[in-house]
Amino acid sequence: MKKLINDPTNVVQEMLDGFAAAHPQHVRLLEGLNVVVRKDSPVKGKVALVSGGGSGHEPAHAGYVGAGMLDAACAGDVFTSPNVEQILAAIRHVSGGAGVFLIIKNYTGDVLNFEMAMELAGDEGITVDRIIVNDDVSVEESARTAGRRGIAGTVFIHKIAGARAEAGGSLDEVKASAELALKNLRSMGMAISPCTVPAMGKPTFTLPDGEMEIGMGIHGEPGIKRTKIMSAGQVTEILMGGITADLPLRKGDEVALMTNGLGATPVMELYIMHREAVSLLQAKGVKVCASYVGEFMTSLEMSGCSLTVLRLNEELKTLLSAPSRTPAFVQV
Amino acid sequence: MKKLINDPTNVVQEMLDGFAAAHPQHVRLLEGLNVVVRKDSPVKGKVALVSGGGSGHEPAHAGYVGAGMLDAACAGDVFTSPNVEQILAAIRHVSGGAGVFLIIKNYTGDVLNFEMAMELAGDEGITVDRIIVNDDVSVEESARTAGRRGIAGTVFIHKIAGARAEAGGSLDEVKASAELALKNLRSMGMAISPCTVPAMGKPTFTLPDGEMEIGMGIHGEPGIKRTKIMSAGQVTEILMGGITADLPLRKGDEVALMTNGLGATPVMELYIMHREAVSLLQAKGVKVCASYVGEFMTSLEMSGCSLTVLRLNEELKTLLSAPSRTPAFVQV
Amino acid sequence: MKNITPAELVNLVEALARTFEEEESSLNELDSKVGDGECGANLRKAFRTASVKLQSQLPRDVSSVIERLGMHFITSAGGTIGILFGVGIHAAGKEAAGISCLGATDVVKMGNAAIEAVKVRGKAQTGDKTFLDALIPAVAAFSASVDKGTSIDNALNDAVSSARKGAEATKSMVARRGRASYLGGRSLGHIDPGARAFVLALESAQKFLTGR
Amino acid sequence: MKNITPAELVNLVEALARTFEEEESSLNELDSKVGDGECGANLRKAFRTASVKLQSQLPRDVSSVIERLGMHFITSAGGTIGILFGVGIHAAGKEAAGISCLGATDVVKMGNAAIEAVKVRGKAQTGDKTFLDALIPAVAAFSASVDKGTSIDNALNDAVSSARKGAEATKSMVARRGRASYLGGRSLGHIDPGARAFVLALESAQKFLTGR
Ligand SMILES: Nc1ncnc2c1ncn2[C@@H]1O[C@H](COP(=O)(O)OP(=O)(O)O)[C@@H](O)[C@H]1O
Ligand SMILES: Nc1ncnc2c1ncn2[C@@H]1O[C@H](COP(=O)(O)OP(=O)(O)O)[C@@H](O)[C@H]1O
Ligand SMILES: [Mg+2]
Ligand SMILES: [Mg+2]
Ligand SMILES: [Mg+2]
Ligand SMILES: [Mg+2]
Repeated sequence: MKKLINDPTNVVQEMLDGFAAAHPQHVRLLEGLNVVVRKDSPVKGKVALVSGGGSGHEPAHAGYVGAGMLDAACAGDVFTSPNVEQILAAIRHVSGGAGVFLIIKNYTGDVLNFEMAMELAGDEGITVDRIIVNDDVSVEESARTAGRRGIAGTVFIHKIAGARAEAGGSLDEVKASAELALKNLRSMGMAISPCTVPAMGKPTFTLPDGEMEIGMGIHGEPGIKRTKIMSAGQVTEILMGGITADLPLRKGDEVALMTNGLGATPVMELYIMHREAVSLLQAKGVKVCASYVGEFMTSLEMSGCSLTVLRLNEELKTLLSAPSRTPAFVQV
Repeated sequence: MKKLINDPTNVVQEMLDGFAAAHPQHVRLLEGLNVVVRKDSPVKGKVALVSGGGSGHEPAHAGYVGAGMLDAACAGDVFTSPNVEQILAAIRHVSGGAGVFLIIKNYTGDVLNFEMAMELAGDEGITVDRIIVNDDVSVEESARTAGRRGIAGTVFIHKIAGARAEAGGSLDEVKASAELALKNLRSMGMAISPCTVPAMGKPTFTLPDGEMEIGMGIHGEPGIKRTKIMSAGQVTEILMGGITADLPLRKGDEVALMTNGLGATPVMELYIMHREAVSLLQAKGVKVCASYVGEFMTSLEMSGCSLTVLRLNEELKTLLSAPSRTPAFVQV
Repeated sequence: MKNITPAELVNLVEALARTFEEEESSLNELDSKVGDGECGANLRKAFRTASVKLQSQLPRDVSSVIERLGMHFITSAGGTIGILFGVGIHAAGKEAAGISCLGATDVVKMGNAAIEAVKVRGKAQTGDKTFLDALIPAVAAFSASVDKGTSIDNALNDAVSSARKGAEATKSMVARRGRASYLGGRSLGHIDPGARAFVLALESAQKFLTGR
Repeated sequence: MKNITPAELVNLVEALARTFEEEESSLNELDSKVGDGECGANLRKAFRTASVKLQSQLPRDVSSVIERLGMHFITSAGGTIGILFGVGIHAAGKEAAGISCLGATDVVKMGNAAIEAVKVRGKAQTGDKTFLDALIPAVAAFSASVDKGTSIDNALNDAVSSARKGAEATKSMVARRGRASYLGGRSLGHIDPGARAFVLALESAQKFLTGR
């Protein structure tokens, strides 16, 4: 294992220390809890947004804490859901009296821990609601699985819900906007090389030269199938094919498009993928109104990328383009 | 070679297409030239800033084209300086009557091509001046080398010179601010894994398990020495040691600190490195006024990072914190 | 088998903590085949911190040791296996409330309470390739042994061997819950890490209890 | 050796373009040892585009073919080797201006003009481990042969073998210019890719010229 770290069991804490040291204008840490909160939290009268998940997805979620997006991000161990204590502490801390909204990626561990914290917070008299994000089309939607995963599209939920909350929306309104976005949100990813959980010390799987995985999650887990490596154009067709099979797009539709790197993919390649994705959409007569290219939701040093499409209406367009000032998402 | 690309000989063109498609609010392309210019260029009466270099360093330099930074970026082939035609076309296009300022990284090829274009533009009556950025302390400063390389610190020069130009500074003033910044700028990098030039198809060097290179450039070239892999803390000591040996910092000094990923380093590791760097500086009584953590000047999918220190005075602080709106550097 | 005291139970947790320290990487390895490679790390940390916490303040009775252990897992383990083990342990502890001397039938009740609680929270069933596929047969075997009137030692033996068989059987199951379910048919051929973890815990407990 | 026509010169450039297509990866490989692995790619592209450009509009005389070739390299090759080859070729072309039939002494003058121009632009000297270390001995050997009164074919032969020796000798040089200079002593033991490229160009030219 080759990593720029110190002690493998201490990576999350040290990363958050570095994060807090880098972005004091946006965030601070809740001591000893691996919870990052907005510097000016609690924001009185605003619905507070709490998200989080296992670590290893940086800049998610701490990078989205700040004005216009999240009020708190709970960082679990690498690929391990944060625990109930952390989430409950975050809820208590950021609650500004207008309710707390949880943005949960749909993984068993995250759902169990966040919902348990939600119940306990409710017992304490804090009004809490939540959305469970499941944008990954590569997983079959069926009773035979834990359901679709939440991946990079989650960042759009942070943005949309965050903008609505910042604009003074009520808890119900924030939830409604988040759900509207989720209904119009699809993602799919692939990888050409795996990642290594620091505590484990070796890759979760191996990919022979010349092969790639389609339908990867963001936890180093194997994908849904393995194929020969393909060109950027072919890969984009597969990912965009999966997305549009589930979210039929029509001529004249407007979308936001995110091309997300999983951690080790060069920026150059992300833009090449983005070019392919834009031209596929344009060929359908779909207008790409906003592009996001970069690392938004990673999987340690996995090499690969995901595409996310958010179909827009006027409400979503306004919320998406609203300003935000967070360490990893600055919009004017 | 595992890459998300189509034709290896076409990566730069396709990347720029994707880039232009993603950021129409900031930039456009000069047709057929692989030159990215500010959307509203030429900006009348403003000193125009032109930079560029070989491709493979994304988001450099196109990502810094926009309000408050560059007016144009010329993209050469991967790791190959842009040619004179491109640079001359960029100069002609962005020239707004107040002179053009070239920001050149100190590589033989870049210097030769940019200076040749500068001479030709001068012949055409355009006033052009330039700075040659050489922030990399890992290369010995001596007559026995081509001199120090320009690496990630170049982004600070874009920012400082860009802010001065945006504020209405004359060509001489822009140059003076850039030179002031350069005098206070030092960087040093290291790598734990190499990169592969697409046209070449295999890594420029190999690093056995458990070894790392110190004093890497950003072109996949070997570094100045190879050592056993070390902890983030030890690596930071080496890099920061090289920097401060050349730029002595005193108690009370204020600096900006950039922890730059070379392409495949997880965001998590960058923040761990950043934590180490901040605490080394704090231990010296140096105040870190501004932090930049992420990918600013990469080397394809090289894994590793560089640290850059910019010592600040009031002028540099003001210019660094001025707003900028470019695809890869948004500051409010 | 003699009755267990609260102090012994705390020592048992320490024994479990050691077991999961030794087995961390084998469980991570299993988890990497069908999941994300940190199931062992999760359990190691949860048992270690639990042991430290329990040792710092000894509860009065056995049921509150168990309840507190469960609560610790629920609130501070994070991940999936941590909170679900916690849910099960906590329910078992509640079932034991007020009983000063746990008998074999109490243990059966506790096991069934654990199963129920885990099913409610996690929505998994027998055959979904989770630790329930080791826990359910273990409790059933223990119960059947007790019904036949064998000693608690024998019943525990039966429970362990049924748990082992149950875990082994997850190899031929397609996962329907948790992260492994994303793999569909590709989850076949691998033992469920959670089921294996339950076996390890039970074996460790048996060794501790019979070795007293 | 018979006199060369503008059309033949254009064909020579096409021959060179093919040579660098064949040798691209060997040059990239050499460049990866001491540089950034794209010296071959740079030259392949520069010669290919030059050949296309020259074929599209045949200049009147030999010197303007050479000058235009140099200008093409200067303005459109990019990189280091491209522009510096261009500077040399362009200077050689200027030296040949007005001469309708190039003699051996003209070629010597052209070679020296190229050396001078490259030195001025690139600030490199003999022994700095650049293509000058193949170019300078080649011109010197050619010149010496011509002075001795041998045929142009023989002089060319001498030039090629001196260029080869010069390139080989770069192996034991520590680079002082260009990207390889960053390596310090680690540049030892590798042939300079630019020097090797010059040898390939010269060999290809010889083959073309004698094969007419
Ligand atoms: N819904 C569920 N009900 C019961 N057990 C489950 C469920 N989902 C997962 N598990 C168990 O959890 C184990 C994985 O634990 P862990 O590694 O913590 O999960 P993850 O990393 O996916 O969050 C599985 O091997 C399985 O035994
Ligand atoms: N200052 C110089 N003068 C003459 N030749 C040089 C100089 N610097 C580099 N070269 C030549 O250029 C070659 C490398 O060319 P190229 O790969 O294009 O350079 P880079 O990739 O470093 O820009 C070297 O092998 C050397 O022969
Ligand atoms: Mg996990
Ligand atoms: Mg180069
Ligand atoms: Mg797991
Ligand atoms: Mg080179």
